[in-house]
Amino acid sequence: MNEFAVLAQLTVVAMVPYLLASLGTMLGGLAGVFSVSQEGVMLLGASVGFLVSYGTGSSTVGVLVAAAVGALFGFALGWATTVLRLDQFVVGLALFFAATGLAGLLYRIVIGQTATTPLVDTLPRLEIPLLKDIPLLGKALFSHNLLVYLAALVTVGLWFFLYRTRAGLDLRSVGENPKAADSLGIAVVRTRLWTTAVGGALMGVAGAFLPLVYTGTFTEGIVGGRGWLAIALTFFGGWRPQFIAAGALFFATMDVVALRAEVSGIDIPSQVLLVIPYVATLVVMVFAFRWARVPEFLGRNYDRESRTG
Amino acid sequence: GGGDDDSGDGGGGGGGGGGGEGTRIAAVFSGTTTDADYTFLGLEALQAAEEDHGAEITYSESVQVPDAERVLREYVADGYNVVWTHGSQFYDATVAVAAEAPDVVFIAEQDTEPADVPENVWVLDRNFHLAFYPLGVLAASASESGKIAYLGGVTLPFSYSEVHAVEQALEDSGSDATLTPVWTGDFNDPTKAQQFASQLLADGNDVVLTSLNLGAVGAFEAVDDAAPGVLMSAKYTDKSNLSPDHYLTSVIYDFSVMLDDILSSIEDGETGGYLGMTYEQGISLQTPQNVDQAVADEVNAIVEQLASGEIEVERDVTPVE
Amino acid sequence: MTTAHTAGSAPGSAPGPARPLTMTGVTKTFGPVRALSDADFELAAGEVHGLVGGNGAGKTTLMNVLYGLYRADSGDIRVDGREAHIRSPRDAIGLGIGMVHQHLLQVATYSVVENVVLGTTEQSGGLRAAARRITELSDQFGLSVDPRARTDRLSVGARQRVEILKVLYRGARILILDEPTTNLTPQEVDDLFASLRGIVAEGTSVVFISHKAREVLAICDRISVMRDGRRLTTVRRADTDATGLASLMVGEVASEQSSELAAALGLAAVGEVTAEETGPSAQGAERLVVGGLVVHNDMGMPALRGVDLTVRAGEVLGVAGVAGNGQVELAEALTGVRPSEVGTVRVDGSDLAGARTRRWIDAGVAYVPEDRHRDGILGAATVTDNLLLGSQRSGSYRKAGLIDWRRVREHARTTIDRYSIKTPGPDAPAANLSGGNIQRLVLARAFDREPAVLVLQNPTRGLDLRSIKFVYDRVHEARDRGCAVVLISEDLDELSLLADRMVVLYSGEVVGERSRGTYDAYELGRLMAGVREDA
Amino acid sequence: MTAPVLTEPDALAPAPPGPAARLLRGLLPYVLALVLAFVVSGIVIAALGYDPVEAFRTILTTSFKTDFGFTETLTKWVPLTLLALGFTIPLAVGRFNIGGEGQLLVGATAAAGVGIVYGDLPTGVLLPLVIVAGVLAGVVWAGIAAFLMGRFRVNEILSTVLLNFVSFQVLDYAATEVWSDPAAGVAATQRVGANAELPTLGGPPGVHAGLLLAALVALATIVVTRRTAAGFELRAAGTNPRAAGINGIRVERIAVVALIVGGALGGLAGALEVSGVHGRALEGMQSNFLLLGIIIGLIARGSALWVPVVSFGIAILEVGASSMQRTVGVPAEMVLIIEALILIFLLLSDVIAGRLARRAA
Ligand SMILES: Nc1ncnc2c1ncn2[C@@H]1O[C@H](COP(=O)(O)OP(=O)(O)OP(=O)(O)O)[C@@H](O)[C@H]1O
Ligand SMILES: Nc1ncnc2c1ncn2[C@@H]1O[C@H](COP(=O)(O)OP(=O)(O)OP(=O)(O)O)[C@@H](O)[C@H]1O
Ligand SMILES: [Mg+2]
Ligand SMILES: [Mg+2]
Repeated sequence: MNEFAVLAQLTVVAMVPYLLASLGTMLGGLAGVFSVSQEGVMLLGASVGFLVSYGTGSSTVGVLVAAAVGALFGFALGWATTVLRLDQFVVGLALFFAATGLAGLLYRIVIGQTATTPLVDTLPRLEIPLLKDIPLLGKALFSHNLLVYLAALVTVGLWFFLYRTRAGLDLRSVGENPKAADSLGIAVVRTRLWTTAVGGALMGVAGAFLPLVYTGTFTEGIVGGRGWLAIALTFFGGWRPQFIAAGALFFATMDVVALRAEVSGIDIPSQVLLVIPYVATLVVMVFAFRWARVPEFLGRNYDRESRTG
Repeated sequence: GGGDDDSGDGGGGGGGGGGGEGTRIAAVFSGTTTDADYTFLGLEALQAAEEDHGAEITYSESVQVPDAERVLREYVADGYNVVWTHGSQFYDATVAVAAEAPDVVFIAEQDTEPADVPENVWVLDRNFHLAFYPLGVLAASASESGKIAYLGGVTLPFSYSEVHAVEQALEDSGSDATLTPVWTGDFNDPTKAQQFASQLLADGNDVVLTSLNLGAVGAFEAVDDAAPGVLMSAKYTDKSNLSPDHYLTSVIYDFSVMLDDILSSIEDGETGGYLGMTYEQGISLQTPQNVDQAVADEVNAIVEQLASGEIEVERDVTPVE
Repeated sequence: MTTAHTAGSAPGSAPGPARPLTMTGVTKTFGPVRALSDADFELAAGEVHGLVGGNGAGKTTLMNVLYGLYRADSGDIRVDGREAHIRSPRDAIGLGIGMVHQHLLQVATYSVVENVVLGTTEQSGGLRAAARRITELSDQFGLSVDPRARTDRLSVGARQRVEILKVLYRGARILILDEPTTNLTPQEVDDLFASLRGIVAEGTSVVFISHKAREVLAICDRISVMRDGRRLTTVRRADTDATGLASLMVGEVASEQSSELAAALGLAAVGEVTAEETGPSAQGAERLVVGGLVVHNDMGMPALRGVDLTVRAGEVLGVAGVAGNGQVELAEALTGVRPSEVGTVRVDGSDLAGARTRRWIDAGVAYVPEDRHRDGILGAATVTDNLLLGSQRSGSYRKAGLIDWRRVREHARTTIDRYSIKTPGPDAPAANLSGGNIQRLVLARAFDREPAVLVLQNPTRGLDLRSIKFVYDRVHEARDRGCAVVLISEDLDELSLLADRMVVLYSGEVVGERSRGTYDAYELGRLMAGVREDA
Repeated sequence: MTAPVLTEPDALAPAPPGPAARLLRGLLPYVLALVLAFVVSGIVIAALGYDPVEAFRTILTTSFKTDFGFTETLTKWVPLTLLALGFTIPLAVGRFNIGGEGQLLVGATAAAGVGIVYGDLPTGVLLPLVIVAGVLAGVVWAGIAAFLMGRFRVNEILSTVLLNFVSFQVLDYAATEVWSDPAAGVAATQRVGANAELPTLGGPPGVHAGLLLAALVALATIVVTRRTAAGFELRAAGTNPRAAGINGIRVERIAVVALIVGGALGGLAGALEVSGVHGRALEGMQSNFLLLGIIIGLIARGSALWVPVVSFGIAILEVGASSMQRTVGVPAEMVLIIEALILIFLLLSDVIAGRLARRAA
């Protein structure tokens, strides 16, 4: 494999957790619920994904359970902010704390103190015949584990659903003007509940991706701020799947390129190289007025009878 | 106190400082005891002390540096007479609290021989530069491409000393291999470590010496599907299970012998001092794997020379590049 | 003469099949406010039922309860004689109820079609087919609108038409129209009424809420009057006339048949007002002089293309025109809210163009914006806060450099009294007030500054008769004090009544000017439609 | 996204009933919520096999029965309050400053830099210099986000989050390359000159004098937000930017200034941590102050008056909860879960308060 193909392949893998978590954030956000528990839910997804894979020997089951747990947390956010109308930010942070605590606690209960790190097999690569032989990009794009393809599928699927179907049109109206949506019989609460749940599931899978692809095991710091970055990338992508994907790709590329520069022994302090992805993203945002917008009602709870909402 | 049954339960403590005769040890850890790494080593040492010295033990996990002083004071107030901070990041806090509590013996870790140590503080020097010297020798003989990488976390002085020690080893063994030191910015981010390691391997490095905590698992995952002959080393604990086919070795740290030594000294009335970890005491090199026996033997000889003081490794903390 | 019937024995209740709708004993409170107390309402098959009453009488609340937007504290709703449990608009829609809401409820970033199809399920043909259907409906009901246009780029009038189209698209057996005509032109109102008759003929029953007696009399078969959260009475159209209805709506016999009230009722035809009724002759100094004003709209397109105006002290200048011809931009440019590209705006001699809004306010420019909810008030803030807004740096509310809240509160109390603002208290959130009271609040704030120049846009939209009279009185007061008043309105009756002089705005230009006594509805209408005088 | 509604009804126009009675009525639901939170987390703790009574005794006594606990609580109160205010001030105009962490870190780095480089200056000069350096660094850091927001409409959540990540490297660079302390064992700068350190109040162990400065800042914020025209404009701009603009308030400028003020407070927190607590800038010194600060700001519903109070409560909780580990052996992760529970129940108090109000009406 030539160097470009290697870097491209690393980039594709690197963008997946950001992409999934950002899409999850976006989905709830398009219905108006702004989650800030990504970092915790991802950690919990990583913990559960690893533990279940470890226990059952099946990474598929691990991913599914991680998705389910993520969905549960997403649903909790949706429920607390719609039915009880608690502040989205605080509930999100509380869930972040709870998920973070639970992630470590579950690992402690199941694995406990060990001298050697327990491991699972990381997800195998599935090469797509023919496509993988395309020159230059074939290996980079079509030699990946199932979750990478799944992420691509989710991106396209969400785009189609949100912008090409009636249900998607209805969904987005909930985050733009819930009162208008409500007055037309669109179930605001139900929409928010399922979008936050599915969004949480995506975050859970994004978390499970880390142990199942990168490390084969769970560690406390495995998410390392990627959840918070997912929030930034969702804004970067203007809460639309295609731009979020582009943003995740951009960020991952910068990340990989910066690592590449450091690895090549370039004479620049590592700290300078490590900030490249963040600074580059900020710089690009200067041009983002072209695409970035935020759902009108993002972060606000809807109270049908309130005029001050 | 720990969540497990073995460890003494700190609850209900609070007896006066000089009350009981028995040793009551409290440890402060920066990570969780489930890390199979540095914190776990601390727990092992603690449990050994319980076993061998009949000490009552307790510990706090995931203590952040800014919280350390308070946690230490709490242990002092609860009447613990030996307080151990496991990790050099707690050194300052330990010295500060030690000055307030002259009756309590503190054990702090460091990577130098510090000055102005209070009477009641034991300093444990981890001597990472000593530990890494044989890795350099090993890398020199194991590398076929002549490209060796060092994968660290944060650019701390001890990390620089490790790099310089490896450089010295390369020089001493007449190797002309190049050493590429790289830092991920975090000892505990395995994902970053995986990405760095992948790139290091893609760049043609065939021996990677890691100096990470939890990040190491990511680095080993990256090497797992590398070509045969590509090797990676670890630190602190045996990590051969992470990637048996590409595992080189690990510099094993054993804190129980150190703690045992210090506790014995304390029982003898020595409340403070300096104790450096060496290949004689506390550090050992795991038998190298995936290399020829000749190479392994050569390195063992080096280790013996280190232990006997025949080879001196300079502690050079000047920044790399 | 009006024959009023008390509740329960509504006239014209035909025996036979169950009523499409009966509501009884409906009570609804919002915190301290009792919006409905034991209200009832009954709708006969195939009728247009007018629902009138002052601002805050509970009309909207009652209909929102029916539509499932508000949950009543108690009460009983029967549709076709069967008890209906309406917990959400979805339930209401399921029962064949449709509602045009008093305030625009649209997704601003969606196109017209997208807004219309929201929440409907049928898929065949997708948006293309829906757009065709909308075009058909537009033609049929005289509600012209481009189905592809983005909603937030439309004029208020067009958006109002979209609201009606939304309901027509779905079809309904019970159709609630909550002040649907506020933003429509007279021609559009006529078209709508013609179509409503068609709908009714097909078996739909309609509830029609309006403050305009003329409209109510024109379309309704029966009229219910609400006051203080209950239905006061119901009358048959045949049994009442304008005066009778007005007195019921206002709540007292309209003894003084002042021209204001007549205009308020929408009865005074343009031109009927004679020159004698002018206020003090407009010969004061030039207070507001606008020269060559060019202003862009939100999309950066020119909305005013070189406007010249002069308003003297003690003069009311009316600006007529169909919505969307640059009125909003004019109002905002005259008040320093929107920057002008070219041109001067002199207030008492000094050119303010380009200056910050703050300086305009300090120069004595006051603004009563058209959209009072969006632009007029801090909805979630208290009435007191809202009365202070804009004067927070004024010396009269300061003590030792800090805001003297005691003084502010005192002032708020007196203002609430003086302007008869109906509020649970000075600490109530402003958004909870009824439309008329919000307008009083906005006016109170504007007049408090004793303005040199007063710019009002559609100041009586959605207001009840009392409130309209109140607004007119305040405008007269300002004029008498020597203020230069610019009244931008789409209501020709209102303009004829108040304006000393009238200009017509078309496509960002002044296309004609008339002075009092020479107003001619037909001619003005032609100007407003863009037929040039020289053409 | 717009800010939560941030009215301060009592600040503007107190209703007739006595202030004490209203305070009591206002506090009741919160007290109820706390009790409920303790009951539920007690059940969880017991279910995991630990002693809940002892656990709660720890939380309640650590801060009040022990000197170091009380000291630690006050010490934590300083950055928590400053970061909470740094969050709520921009929040009043509907802007979310998620960058407190970065502002604190660059503030600390700058303060430490000055304290090291000019370590020999006399206290009277050096100390103010150190604090001003921290504040200025915070201003610059938030200023980047504010500039991008004001000039290019870059969402401030995005920019402040990204800048946090950059700040880690800024500190790391200063602590490992510029003023590195080889003996620290973490990425940490050398110690600042003794003259750059704040005097200690009371003790030992005592609290650094930055406490007074923070209290002063909190007081000033209360006065400014509640009693001045600028504060009124801040809230007006947040409640309805359009109406505020029409009434002469320069909303964009206020938003930019508010974000910068938020940054200044973050920077100040960093400087105080350096010259009052650590005597240096070091990795991890930001602790979880940012998240807790946000939580404090939101629980206090943006009210500058309540921030210091809530902040004190959270400081007690933080100090006490981590001591539970020591006294009853509750694992570290459990502490997070208990905090989450307490948060949720505090929020629920709003619901309870609403119910009570409705019943009263
Ligand atoms: N079936 C559908 N249901 C709901 N919304 C749809 C549907 N189809 C399209 N849309 C929405 O309408 C917008 C335009 O739709 P569409 O592409 O169908 O228009 P069009 O009439 O085909 O115009 P053009 O051919 O110019 O693209 C899309 O962005 C999408 O949001
Ligand atoms: N969501 C709400 N929250 C609080 N108060 C409300 C709410 N809706 C209505 N009210 C109050 O209830 C009363 C009735 O209001 P409603 O809107 O039904 O009046 P209306 O008859 O429709 O008036 P208008 O002619 O101004 O539209 C008013 O005092 C109003 O302030
Ligand atoms: Mg109404
Ligand atoms: Mg098309």
